[in-house]
Amino acid sequence: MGTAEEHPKANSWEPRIVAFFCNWCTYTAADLAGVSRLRHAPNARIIRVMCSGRVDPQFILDAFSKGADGVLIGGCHPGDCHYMEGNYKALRRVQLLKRMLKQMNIEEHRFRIEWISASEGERVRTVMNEMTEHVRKLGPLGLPKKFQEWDKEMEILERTVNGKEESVHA
Amino acid sequence: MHDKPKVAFYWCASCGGCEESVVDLAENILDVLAAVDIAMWPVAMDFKKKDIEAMEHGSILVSLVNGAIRTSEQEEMAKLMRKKSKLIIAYGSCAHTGGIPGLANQFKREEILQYIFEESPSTINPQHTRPEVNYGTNGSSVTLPVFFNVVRTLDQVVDVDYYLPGCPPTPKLLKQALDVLLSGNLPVKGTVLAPDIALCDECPKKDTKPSDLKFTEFKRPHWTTIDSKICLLAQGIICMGPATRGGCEGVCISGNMPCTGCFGPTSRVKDQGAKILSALASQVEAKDEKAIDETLATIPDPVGTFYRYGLPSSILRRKNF
Amino acid sequence: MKYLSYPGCSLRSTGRAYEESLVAVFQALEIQYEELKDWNCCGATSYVSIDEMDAFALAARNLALAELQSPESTVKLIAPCSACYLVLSKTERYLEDYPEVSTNVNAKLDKAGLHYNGRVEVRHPLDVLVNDYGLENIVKHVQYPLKGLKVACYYGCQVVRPFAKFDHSHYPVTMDKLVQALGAESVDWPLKTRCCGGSLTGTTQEAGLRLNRLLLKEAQKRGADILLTCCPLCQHNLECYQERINRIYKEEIDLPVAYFTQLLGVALGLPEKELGMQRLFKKLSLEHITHPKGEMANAW
Amino acid sequence: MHGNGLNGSIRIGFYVCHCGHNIASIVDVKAVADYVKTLPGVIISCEYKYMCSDPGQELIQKDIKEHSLTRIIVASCSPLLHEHTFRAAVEKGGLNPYFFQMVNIREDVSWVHSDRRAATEKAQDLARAAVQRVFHHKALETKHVKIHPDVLVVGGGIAGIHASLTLANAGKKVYLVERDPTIGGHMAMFDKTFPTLDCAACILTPKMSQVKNHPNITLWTYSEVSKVDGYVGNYKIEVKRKPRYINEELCVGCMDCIEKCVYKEGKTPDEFNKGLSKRKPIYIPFPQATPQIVLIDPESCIEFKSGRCKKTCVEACDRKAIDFQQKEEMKEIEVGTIILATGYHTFDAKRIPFYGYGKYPNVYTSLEVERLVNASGPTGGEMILRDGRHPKTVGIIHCVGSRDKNTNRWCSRTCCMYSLKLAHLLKEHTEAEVYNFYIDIRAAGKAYEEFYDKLLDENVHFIRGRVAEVSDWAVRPSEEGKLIIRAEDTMIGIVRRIPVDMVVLAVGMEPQADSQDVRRMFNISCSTEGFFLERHPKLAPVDTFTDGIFIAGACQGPKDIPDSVAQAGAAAAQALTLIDTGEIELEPNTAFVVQEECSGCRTCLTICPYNAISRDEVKQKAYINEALCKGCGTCVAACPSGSIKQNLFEDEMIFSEINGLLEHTPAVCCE
Repeated sequence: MGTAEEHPKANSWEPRIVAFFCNWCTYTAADLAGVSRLRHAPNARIIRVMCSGRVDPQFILDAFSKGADGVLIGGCHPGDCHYMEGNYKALRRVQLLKRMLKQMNIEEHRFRIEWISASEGERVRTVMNEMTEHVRKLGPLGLPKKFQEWDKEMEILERTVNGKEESVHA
Repeated sequence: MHDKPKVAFYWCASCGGCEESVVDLAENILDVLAAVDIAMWPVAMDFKKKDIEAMEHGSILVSLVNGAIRTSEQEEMAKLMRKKSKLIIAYGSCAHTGGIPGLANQFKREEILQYIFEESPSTINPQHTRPEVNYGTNGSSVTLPVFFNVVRTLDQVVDVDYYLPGCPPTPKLLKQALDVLLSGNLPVKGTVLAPDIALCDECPKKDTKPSDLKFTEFKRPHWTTIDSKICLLAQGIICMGPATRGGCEGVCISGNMPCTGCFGPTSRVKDQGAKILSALASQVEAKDEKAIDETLATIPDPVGTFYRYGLPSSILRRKNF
Repeated sequence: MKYLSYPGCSLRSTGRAYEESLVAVFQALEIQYEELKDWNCCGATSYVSIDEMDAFALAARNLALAELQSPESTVKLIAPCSACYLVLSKTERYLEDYPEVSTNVNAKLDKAGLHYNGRVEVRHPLDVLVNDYGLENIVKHVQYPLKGLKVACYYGCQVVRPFAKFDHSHYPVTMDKLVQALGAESVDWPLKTRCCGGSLTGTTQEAGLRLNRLLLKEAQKRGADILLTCCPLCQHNLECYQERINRIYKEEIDLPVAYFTQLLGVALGLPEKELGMQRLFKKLSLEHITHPKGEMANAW
Repeated sequence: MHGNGLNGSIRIGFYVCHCGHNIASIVDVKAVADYVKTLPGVIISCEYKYMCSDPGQELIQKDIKEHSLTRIIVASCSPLLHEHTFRAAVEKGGLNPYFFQMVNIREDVSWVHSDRRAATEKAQDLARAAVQRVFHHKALETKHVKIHPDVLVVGGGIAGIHASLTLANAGKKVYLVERDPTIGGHMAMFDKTFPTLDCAACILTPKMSQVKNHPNITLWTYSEVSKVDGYVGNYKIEVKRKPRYINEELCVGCMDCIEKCVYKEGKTPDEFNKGLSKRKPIYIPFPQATPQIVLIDPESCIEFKSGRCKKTCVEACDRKAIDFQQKEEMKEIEVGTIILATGYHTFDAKRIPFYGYGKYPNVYTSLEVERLVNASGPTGGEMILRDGRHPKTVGIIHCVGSRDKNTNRWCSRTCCMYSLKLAHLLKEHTEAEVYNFYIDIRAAGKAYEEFYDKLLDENVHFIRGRVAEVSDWAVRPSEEGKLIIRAEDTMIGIVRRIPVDMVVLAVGMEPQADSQDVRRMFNISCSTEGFFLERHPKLAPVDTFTDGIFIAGACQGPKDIPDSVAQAGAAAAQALTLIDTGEIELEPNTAFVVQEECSGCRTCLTICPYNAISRDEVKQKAYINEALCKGCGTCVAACPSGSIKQNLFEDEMIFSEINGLLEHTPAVCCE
């Protein structure tokens, strides 16, 4: 159905997405997507947590820093949280984190929170596909590589010994 | 008579306050000086790089290096100190977590140079003169250090044994650290030489924090009349205390200003800013997106607020370009 | 709030009475509006089946112009003709729902230095009067309550289908509520959205008239004094072929057919000329419609 | 990298399951096993056809012993399905069950992807994450909670009645709470039941009185559950008992008061008869109502409206049961398990205006017709239409509010059969011509198809086509005064106009209007259309995602009486299983505060939804009450100094999962 189903191009860059799904709604919905054989983009890797409220903003930053190109949080709809209000806490953290990520120039579409109830298998597919496409359009975030470059600034400098400073920073 | 153990200080990207803080030891400094020989102390004594280079590897017992790493000279010196010292202590916030100079990681190198050398209100530079690494005239040449793209913490450049946090570290912590190091009873490598518990534990206003705090807005200290008896968070002022390692004994809070986080996170936390962000956001009262955003909009500069001393050591380290 | 209006070609030809009465009513009710400057054909009729993207672009030009002309965050564009209303609504919807349409159309608009940002909401005047202005406010302005008048409200096919933006797609009631508020009785009949014959009256007339006849006959049978429409083509079809239908089918149809804005104007006490009454072929006797003070209504 | 000082003792066994072809056809299981073998800490890595089978589980147990494994990972289906199975197997093998980790490569991989290379790569990433995660796993103790033996049943329709009786007969104490003044639900309104045509009342009323008289059942009608607290085994329930203005202990149901009411005739539409008759302000819903206790409707009672009634009812009551001062009463009970049997709502036919319900008097809903044909109904079983006529032709329109994307997409499952039944009854009562307009006849059920055959023999007409409109638009003299049904007869491909005297709308079944509020109160989920969501559509059809709460009857989805009864029995059996086991294992995923690390900042106190965190005022530290903690982990994420940990979901575990997922992209060795 969707155009974003599978992208089996060998050796080409593929978006890597880390998804934190709450046990009761979104993880169950992902299971339902499976049972219903709703094929979707294979780019996300799910980490199951009991509640979207368990998702520590550190996890999101850590995922980016380890090479994720996008991070997705899935929780129960507002008012439907299995733990009453965990999803509201997730929402508030996400909104503040989004402000911070904006300052840090990490594109908005790389980080998304979605409410997906246990019965919305179809929605899992849609969100996975959409997210993959959004991130694909943005291209790789590539933080690990950037960290390496920063740490090697001196080395590169030493290699270009004396006098060609501008080329280093070009 | 044995040689006294050698201690060195060095000064990278920092304000100089750390170096001066050594003097805050007051009369205790005499005990220290009696126990050690100073091998280097740029703010106070006239030693040169060549003096250090001449020393044998590992001949300095401990070097207290303050400041972040911003230039090639700082990296070179840090590496030199590392070679010559048995122990390296990252001294103060800048060396430990990046400090105030680390906030420059929100800008490109070119943006910074442009501002400093051309745009700042106090600059007149019609020729657009910029520092150059090599400058030769009349047969002689001058070399300036290279200004890096990124500000790094000391441990992102050289292996660090211990950390003394703070902007600057308090004399009490410095004294304790020196005593421990000189005693030879070394703690586990990588230890931050301050209590591993958040500041609230020793906060003088601890008892006035309510257990049902909900935020509807965040206030900025300079726009608010602060009640000196009550927890600052309870007054809607962002205090980093809950996410910041204790050990300073609440000096800012006693001065009626909120903690801004200079001691860095506890050992369990990877990213101090993310943690305080999580804690504060969790306690926002609003439930719908728009109302939440209205509350959060009262924090105009999240990075500057939550990562004031820790941007280079945070998970993201630097603004993404 | 200020509306923009998009008259379209019909209101400048066969449907002049519609525009005249609409303008008069809006003025009387002090509804602020201005005409969309430099508007062009909505692209109704057959354009869509020849080149869909060009057709969307043609319609979208009007939407883009509307955005330029109005500072409102949501630009409310009134399209009185049902065909214009449908085509513009459809364009608005497609541009919002299908990014590929929006990209394509904007590329075309770009050549004319235009861009559509999705700020326009296409509205039908019936919707604006009843739902924005409100029946309770209209009632305050009624001078001549239409007591004793039986009205068959006819919506036609396009205002509620396929986009039921302000009423039920099979059984709309907005116009009925309006005429009831004016004091008239609305005839309950199940043919409110049945085909009026559309353009068949001009092509395969026999088929067109057959459909046309069913509507007129049923409305008359149910005692309607007048049939009201909100579409220039419906009005034309239903009013102009009555003689021919009577001749061919041996019927005795004699039913005035007017725009809902005209009857509203009568109730508001507006002059006949301003409401374009002289343009109607079938006159309605309004002798019994009187002002509370006893004056007769001055229209018709 | 995995330096937690435990490296020496981490010996991982990794097992990847083929699940027949379910996984192996998309994921290169051998490549996964081979890859995992290269990871640090992994001692055994192998593939097997069905890991959940006995030999699969035994394989794990054998390897634990032979290779001194200390961590087990199985890559197979969803943990929601088999985590329990494998934890038990691991425990049987002599290892703490929480040293186990499951990797979902079926629901999350093979079933949702079709590219073998990408699927295999994803499975390897997920496996690597699990390998890194188990380094941080800790031995935990399973928590057990006692199950209170009493049961709450919500809803007194046939499903609630059957569940209550089953439990009560097994010796359990049951609280049955019903919102209406009587139990019986929709079934009590029906005339006959399909396909056997036995009288609904005859089979239902004996069960209703059994409920009333059962020593183990506390029946609270005209009552609603207002608050639910606690967790499996230990629910605290608050029930609101609305005032009937009658002392239930004293009323014997003689109904003298009703007769003596100052109203000689009823003035209020009778709810039970769907408004086809009128009742008085003091009334009983129907003669066999259970409990047999009258009630007063304050909306229509003169005494309540003006305070100036002669109160002839009070005079008439020998037992002085009438109490105008009665107030709402709150009851608090403790139960261990809950069965929700809150039933359904019929589709509001007015939502389809072109079928004319509410406009043409002779258009009826099926439920109204049930009352009309019923001997104790408003007309005594005589088919008299609203306009006084007897119908000579009747049209029954199927799928009103079902199988229609404009209203409800689902099939209501019962309408075909009850329409056939009504066709039979209408023919029997009136000898009218009966037309059924249907999309498909769905007669799946024991003796259902045979019943359809029988109707065909009874000369009932069947027209296959969805009705476009019901109107009074007569175009020929024979149609005058009739209702005209227009529909395409798809069998012959023409549009037909059929004039009838009476139209019956076979309205579909919908979730109760307040189903969302109810499920929030009980903390369960709804499927998209609003029916309560079962834990598994095949294997756990009466369980919910909340332990100890079961669902039965049409609140879970449209169903007929036999299915509702069967489900009610199943729900009762599930509750009994829990009660008789006496206790239930709980996930030990609770959070705890590391005391020496806590600064006492109180952040966690403000955000715990269960008030499980309190502050030790002496030590000035936070403390989590394990019994109250439900394990969401919100406080862990919020703790600004990282001093709260959640069992099974510690920060290190999740960080290592993130690291494992992203560490590197393995070289895929797909064929």
